[in-house]
Amino acid sequence: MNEEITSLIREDGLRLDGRGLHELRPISMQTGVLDRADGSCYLTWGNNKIICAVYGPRELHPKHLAQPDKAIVRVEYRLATFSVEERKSPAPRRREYELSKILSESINNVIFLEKFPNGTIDLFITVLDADGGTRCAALTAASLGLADAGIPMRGMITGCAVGKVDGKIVVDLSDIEDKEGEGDMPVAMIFNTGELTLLQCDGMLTPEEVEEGLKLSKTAIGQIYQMQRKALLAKYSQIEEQSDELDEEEE
Amino acid sequence: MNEEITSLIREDGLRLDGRGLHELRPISMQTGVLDRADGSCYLTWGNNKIICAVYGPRELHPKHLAQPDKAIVRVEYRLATFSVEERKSPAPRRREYELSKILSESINNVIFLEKFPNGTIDLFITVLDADGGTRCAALTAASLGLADAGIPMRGMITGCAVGKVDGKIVVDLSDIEDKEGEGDMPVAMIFNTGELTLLQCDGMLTPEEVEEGLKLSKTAIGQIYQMQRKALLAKYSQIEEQSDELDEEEE
Amino acid sequence: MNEEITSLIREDGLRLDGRGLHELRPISMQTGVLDRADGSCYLTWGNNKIICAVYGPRELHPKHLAQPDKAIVRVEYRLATFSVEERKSPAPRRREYELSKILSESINNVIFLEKFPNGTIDLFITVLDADGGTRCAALTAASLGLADAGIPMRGMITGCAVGKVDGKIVVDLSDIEDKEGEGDMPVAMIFNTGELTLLQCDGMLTPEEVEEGLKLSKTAIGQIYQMQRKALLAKYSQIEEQSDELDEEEE
Amino acid sequence: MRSEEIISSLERKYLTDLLTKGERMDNRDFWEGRPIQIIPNVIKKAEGSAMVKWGDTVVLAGVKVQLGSPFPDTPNDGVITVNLELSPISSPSYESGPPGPVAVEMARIVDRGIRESKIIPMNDPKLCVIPGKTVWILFVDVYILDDGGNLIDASALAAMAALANTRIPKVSIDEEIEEATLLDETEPLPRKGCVASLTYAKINDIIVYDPNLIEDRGKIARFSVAITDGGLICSMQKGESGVFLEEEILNILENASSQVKELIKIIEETSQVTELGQMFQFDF
Amino acid sequence: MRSEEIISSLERKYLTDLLTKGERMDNRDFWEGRPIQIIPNVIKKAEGSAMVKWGDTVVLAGVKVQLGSPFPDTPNDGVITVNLELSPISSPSYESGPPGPVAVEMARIVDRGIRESKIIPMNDPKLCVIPGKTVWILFVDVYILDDGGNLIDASALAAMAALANTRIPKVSIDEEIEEATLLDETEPLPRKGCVASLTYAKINDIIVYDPNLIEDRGKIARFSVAITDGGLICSMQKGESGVFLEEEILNILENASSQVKELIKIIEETSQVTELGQMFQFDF
Amino acid sequence: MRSEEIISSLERKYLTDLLTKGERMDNRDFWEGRPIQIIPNVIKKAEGSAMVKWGDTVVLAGVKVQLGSPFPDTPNDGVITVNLELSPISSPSYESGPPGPVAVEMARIVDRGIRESKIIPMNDPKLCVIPGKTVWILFVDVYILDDGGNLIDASALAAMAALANTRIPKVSIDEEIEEATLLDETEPLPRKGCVASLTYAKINDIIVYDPNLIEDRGKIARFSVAITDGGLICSMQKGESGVFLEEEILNILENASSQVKELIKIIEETSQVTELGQMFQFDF
Repeated sequence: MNEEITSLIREDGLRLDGRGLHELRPISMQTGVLDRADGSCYLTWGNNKIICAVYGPRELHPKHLAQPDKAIVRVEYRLATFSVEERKSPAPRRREYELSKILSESINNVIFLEKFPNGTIDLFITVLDADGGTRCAALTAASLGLADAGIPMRGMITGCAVGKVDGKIVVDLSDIEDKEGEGDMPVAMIFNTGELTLLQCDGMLTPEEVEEGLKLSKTAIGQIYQMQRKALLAKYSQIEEQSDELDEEEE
Repeated sequence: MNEEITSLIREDGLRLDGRGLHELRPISMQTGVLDRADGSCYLTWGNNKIICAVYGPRELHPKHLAQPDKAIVRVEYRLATFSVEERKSPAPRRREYELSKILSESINNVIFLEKFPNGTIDLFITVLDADGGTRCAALTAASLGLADAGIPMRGMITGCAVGKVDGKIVVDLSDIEDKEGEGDMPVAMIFNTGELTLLQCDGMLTPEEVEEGLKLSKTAIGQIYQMQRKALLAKYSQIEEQSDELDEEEE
Repeated sequence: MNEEITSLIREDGLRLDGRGLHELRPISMQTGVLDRADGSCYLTWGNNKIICAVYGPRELHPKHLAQPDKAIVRVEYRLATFSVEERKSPAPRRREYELSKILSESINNVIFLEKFPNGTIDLFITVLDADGGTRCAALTAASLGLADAGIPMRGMITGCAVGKVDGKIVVDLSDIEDKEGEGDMPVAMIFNTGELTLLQCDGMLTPEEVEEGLKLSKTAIGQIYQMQRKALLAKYSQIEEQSDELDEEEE
Repeated sequence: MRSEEIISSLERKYLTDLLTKGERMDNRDFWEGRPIQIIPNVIKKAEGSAMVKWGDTVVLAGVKVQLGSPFPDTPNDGVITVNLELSPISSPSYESGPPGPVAVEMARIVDRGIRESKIIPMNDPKLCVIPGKTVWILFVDVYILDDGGNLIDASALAAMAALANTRIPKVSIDEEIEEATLLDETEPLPRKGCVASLTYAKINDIIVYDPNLIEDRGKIARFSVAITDGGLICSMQKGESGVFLEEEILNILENASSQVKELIKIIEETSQVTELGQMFQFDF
Repeated sequence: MRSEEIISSLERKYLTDLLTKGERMDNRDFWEGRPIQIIPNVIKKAEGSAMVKWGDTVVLAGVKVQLGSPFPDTPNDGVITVNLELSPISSPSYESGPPGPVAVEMARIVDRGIRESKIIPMNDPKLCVIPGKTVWILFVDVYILDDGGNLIDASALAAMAALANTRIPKVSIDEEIEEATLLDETEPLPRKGCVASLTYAKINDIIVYDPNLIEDRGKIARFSVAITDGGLICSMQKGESGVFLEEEILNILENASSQVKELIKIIEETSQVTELGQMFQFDF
Repeated sequence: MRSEEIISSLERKYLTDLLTKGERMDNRDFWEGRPIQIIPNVIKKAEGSAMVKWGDTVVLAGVKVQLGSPFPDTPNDGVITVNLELSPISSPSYESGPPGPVAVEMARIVDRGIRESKIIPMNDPKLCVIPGKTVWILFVDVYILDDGGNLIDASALAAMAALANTRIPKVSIDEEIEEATLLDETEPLPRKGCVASLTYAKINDIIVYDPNLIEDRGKIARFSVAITDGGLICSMQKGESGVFLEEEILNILENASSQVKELIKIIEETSQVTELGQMFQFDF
């Protein structure tokens, strides 16, 4: 269980999982998966499995936290106990508190909060199976959940990590690349405007490598953004089909 | 301290403590034992020792929990740290939370709650010394505490566990029979109506054994119910005596 | 790290740190050290280092705790994690809860609380480096912090521990004397009136030794009280200087 | 279905009027359950897992195994512990935070069903790595993802199905220094048979099996029973403040003893499916 | 006596008027205590226990013993820890939950009385099972069951009386693998003498011993002192926001030094009673 | 400066009007930091410590070391853990209690800067006392004492400076029973180089280095970067709901890479000062 990793890039120049340096893992996105939530998204990304539920806009309790001019956004990012190598205790850990905070700040930026005075929009994101890059995947899922709930947004947030592995800047780090590589740099942006809503880094990168990473992440984010659009279109066409069916039934 | 139990029923057909299969342990009940509480009961049952205090009906804080049409009932079942073999931490454990909930639901059923809108009736039950069957003993004590506090009830709850020991269905399991036997089935009912207010089971019983257990528990509960009635009469006659004394003093 | 202590009083009759039996350790006091607090004091006493911040009188939240006829006083006494030999967990321990309570009761006594109905006065005292006698040092610092915040008081509280070491009653126990000696007796009073606002004892003292300790503590407290007065005068003269400077600037 | 947890009086009237006519809102018979789907092995990082869709209810259970110390009174037995979270994902009524009494009761009902049935033989030598010192600890964690009613049975089923595909690492022991090293190879968790939970709701004086969300809210009492593949009752739990008569309980037990067979069959069939790849993408 | 914790102004006036006339509500002298009953060995599952009725106050203390690790700086000493719970059973004013500052202060006063008096010699070889590794841990848990005033003295008495009848299991040691096995046989906990607490309340400028509930509520200051059977003061604690003058403290100490003898006598007499059976049924 | 955490609209207008004119409230250039003082070794009971005054901000960091178990996946490495407390001493806005999200984020930023830079080589043999069993645990605890803005950089500096003067006890090992005994002698904590954090605030569309309290309140976004003495970026963190453009980030990184040299110099100079006595009395 503790095998020695000698190299993360193979002799043929590809990564351990056979991907090219700038290649994404397979990603799937599905909205409206939950019955009770106002909006939801189930997203798989490599072996990551993430579920996001959106509740709201709804009344905020306790009321003294409410803001008279806008809604607040509350985000809870959690790891399921069995989503990681060593079982995690059910109580949230510091990492989960930190990520909840920065995901919340990121999401805050795109919602037209002033449309819902005194309200709250609550996002609950749980990583059911973790495989590196969960925070970027979480933001990507959250945007879809918000759209599914019909929350008006000025743009879509899309995330993708880049990082440094065996001296090379690569896109979309896997779990092992994240842990054994030289650096991890999660990025999220509104693709259409290029505005960075999340940017972190752990590791050891030169300023030039950071610059290269930012450029690569933008390209990757563009690809993922197209998948988000498709997932939403799929939903709307499904709704249309359903309403067609309803029409037929009514006839 | 870890002696091997070979058999829970002796060669003479009696149980390890000399009881017959359907025989109860000695039980004593005393109400009005606490000065500060509105009602109270101290009950011993075998080596079980249980104290129950009732406060209320009283105003409920915080007020937003209050119900405009009836009182709520809150029950806290606790084990004293020294009441069990291995010292229990003072913080309540999951077992105590579960039992508090099901005792509360059981008690809820018999109180005329609609007589006390916005109010609360609080029962605090602590097992001071545990010896098997504490939840049934707790409910039996709780009924007496409620009666002592003058809370109007549509009936008296009485409890008694039955179980399976060495292949036989027996009444009122002792600690060792509970732990080493094949099954434990706590039962509580309003004896006069036969309504089951509590019913649980752990172990391995056939449906027929459950049926036999239900019948045996009813008989046992009948006996215990008579003791509850006597304990209450004892209290009232004591009050009468006291008021007689007062009269004499006044003369 | 676990050296054997054979005697706490040297052959020349002085203590291990060279002090006479009734001699205080060096003490320094400085008020107004914090920018954000309404009043503050930094006090060193031997190797003790204590910081006290005073906030208030200010509005009390939640409001239902407020008292319509007077302010309440809240005191939080804490040990920094690194202030003691073995690292202390960041969560407060029972000792810290107890001392917060008795320091609060002591301080309560001298403030004209009725001047601030519905309000609160909050003292946060943290021991940054601990060396015996922290509670007396804390009270001494707290009085200065309150004065610095301009809170009206009917007197100044001053504290000093006495104790029994090698059979002798000594003043101002050091850490090692506290731990290895035969008794520790923290005392705090309003020097001018002789009213005891704090008095505790651990150890083994005869009633006569307690009496002797009380007398010695009063003398020591008198000396410390003079230092408190000087520290306050220093502050006021500094303020005067500053306002002189301001006058000059304005000219 | 998005509404408050407390049933409205209109909803209640509709519910009970129908029941009085012998009908249920979703057209089931009183003793009829909803459709069930199980996707086993859904979590790669878990040693065992199962996603269960039971009517509108979605529950995910995962099993993690870990070496640890045995309890002092059973020094050679493995340890199992069940946790359950009413995730705020699953309903507008649930909040984050440590499990409250409702979640604790559910976790303990699921736990008792597994424990008392002895379907995982905790004294199996495979679960005892170094006698008296190191045993396998099994953590069964259940997350409610969508609350469509009857969470107890769905949770028990998910936990059971997750255990049925759990694999534990093989271990090599250095006898001298009493240290265990995990190997890459795994083997199935020892298991003897199967157990399932069946829950009945009492609404006014009518009893139905497998309450949906509205029935769950409208019920006055609940009765759950866990039954093994051998037909033995290993756990019962009456809940809520309503009461049952002895006769009602006996009827329930009779019905449950017959219905349990279908549930056991579903679990055992699922436990044959071990490939993760085939259900990588699934539909809720 | 069922009323709120805050004394009403009428009650206070009545209380202080009486005291000014030299009288107490329950007709005691200022320095006079209330009647005390101790029932030792009341809890079968505990290794030591005592129920104390002190005036209207009822307190139960139990001692559990457990093998555990010593503190690093006293590797051959046993460990003692005192907890105290202001059970919601005992008063309408107390709530469930972890001990607040009032309960913590009381627990620590009781703890210090026992610890500083050294009546349980923690360095006794009987408390050290395997030097540096395994010692006896003594848990003294005090439950307040009925709050009739002066909880500190009643709690200290209950804790002391429980320790006086505590028995610890004999142990057999396997020297080679450094493991201890508990035997069925027990022996008394080592003990050297006795300690008792005496609490005085200051109401306006009058000081009384052993405050009852109303006096407890009406007091402006409290002073507790723990004294050993040898007459040594091993703990003092001033409480509440009122003040004492030096002279008042000296008077209290003089009185306490004489009154403590009676308390010590009660404890020592009780510690002779070891049969559980005889007080199986008791009257509060 | 005593006011609420939320900036008033008047304050904000003043702040932004000035910035639009190219000026800051305290007359600094946009890329200019405030004066910094470090008092090392200020806590006698700690193995390392530093008080930092950074503008009006005061932060105290202390390091305690303790023998403990390594993590299973790094059995020969020491362990470091950073905690940070927004003490209620430092601001009317902070309350007592366990760290909230703001303090947790700060602690983790400081932690990552130290950890990722590898300036404390956790795999140094000096930190591994008994391989696989006993290693040094380093607790770095940071207390904010006065909040004058830019707490992240001040905290990172205090933590770094405290580690730079930390000494660990020498240890003698009894190989046979695998037990470590601490000696009185100490040696410096192994350290390779230095790291510092630089934080930038974005107010409207203007970016300034080292925000003071008012700028901290008025900012829409924050960007912190930790850089080693070798010029490598080891940690970045964007905070708050405002956004940055790629170009802005690149400008910040260029500026930070040049400014960090000054900070590194201050730390390394301070780490030469080891005498406690000389700064016994200090001025905040």
